[in-house]
Amino acid sequence: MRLLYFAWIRQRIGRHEETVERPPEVTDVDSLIAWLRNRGPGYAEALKDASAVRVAVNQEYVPLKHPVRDGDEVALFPPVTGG
Amino acid sequence: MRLLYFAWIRQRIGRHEETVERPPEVTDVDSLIAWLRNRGPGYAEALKDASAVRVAVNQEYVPLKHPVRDGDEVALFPPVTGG
Amino acid sequence: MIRVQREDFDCGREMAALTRGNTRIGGLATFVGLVREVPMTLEHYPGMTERKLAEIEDEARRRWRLEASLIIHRYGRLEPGEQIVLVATAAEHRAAALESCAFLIDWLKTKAPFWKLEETASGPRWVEARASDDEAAARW
Amino acid sequence: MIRVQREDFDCGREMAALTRGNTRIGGLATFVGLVREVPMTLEHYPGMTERKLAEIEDEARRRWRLEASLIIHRYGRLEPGEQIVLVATAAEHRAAALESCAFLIDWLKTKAPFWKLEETASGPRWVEARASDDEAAARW
Repeated sequence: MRLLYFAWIRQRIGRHEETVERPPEVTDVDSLIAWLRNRGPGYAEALKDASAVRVAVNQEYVPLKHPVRDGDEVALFPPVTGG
Repeated sequence: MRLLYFAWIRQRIGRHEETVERPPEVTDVDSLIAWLRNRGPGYAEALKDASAVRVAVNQEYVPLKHPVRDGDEVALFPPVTGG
Repeated sequence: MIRVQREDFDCGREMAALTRGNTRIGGLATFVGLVREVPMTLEHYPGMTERKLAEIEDEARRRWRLEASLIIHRYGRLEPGEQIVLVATAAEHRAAALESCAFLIDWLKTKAPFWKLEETASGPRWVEARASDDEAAARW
Repeated sequence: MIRVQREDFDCGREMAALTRGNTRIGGLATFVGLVREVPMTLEHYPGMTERKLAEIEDEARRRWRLEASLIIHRYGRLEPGEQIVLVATAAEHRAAALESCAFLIDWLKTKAPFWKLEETASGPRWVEARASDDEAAARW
């Protein structure tokens, strides 16, 4: 899976993107976020409040229950503020 | 009184403006229109349907019952279509 | 600011001039009316036109907190594709700019003394006022 | 048409290009978003941004009969007074142009993946999403 982070989630995690092997327990966005929180204090801080996190899988907004699969591009970011 | 005509009212009357002595029976817009209708066939044709005529006295829209006085600038025209 | 003129105008330049140096402005809304299909001549009532446009602009500035506003309306003969009118409003946030811009063009349509004579294929024809314009103006 | 770019844009030129040669167009509505007060950096999600803007534009063209439309959104560091975004819609009559322009900027605000980092006096601060933007997007 290719993971992308934006805005303060990127800053707290300390990187913009990474490619990870999907562990078997990661089957949806929810379990991905839970798994990421254990990767280090930056991740834990960035993702502590899942309600503040928006998620896109393959560049489409998805809810927390959306499945994630090998090869997916999963992006985590705060609510958008463009325009 | 200074009388101004615009658009098809101007065309039918055949002039853009004229200055007239206010006859005593002309006291409001209504009686002005009635008096003008008798000034010739162009006037009669232009003003036959008072509901199609809009009136401004001294550059303010007014209803047919609005008084007219010596020295007023009275404009007669169809509904506006700018923009 | 209002202007009634025969000459064309440059939207980009007008918009830049309207916002320049005012960093309280977060949103600029504009509307440009263009001549469709056939040439036309715009007649107006000099003096009353300026007065009515200024009144309409004042009304917008009473209803919305605007940082800047501009109405330019042309008169005379115009070819298809030519610009007729520019309405521009600038405000801190977009809602005030967008709403006041729509308000200005709606009110202008029914209150500013302009008349359009179109050169149709079957001869000159005075454009008739539309009930939908009255409705648009009345909703504000 | 959509464009995502670092460079500034010329509103007048974009508006002229959008309407040129199409005499079915009677109204052109535009909205320009500008940087207020403090410098900011706009981060975005390349790929998804273009995709979302194109979807939003498609949705506008499904809802209104438009003759032309354009969204330009910048990213990178911008100074106060600089242009961030241009939305432009052209239609036969003004209502479709004005409504679709407001729709596009309302939807873009809540759906296009951009994030603003402001350089405030007390340090950099990520702009927070506003409930009023969700409400504005939801009314369409």
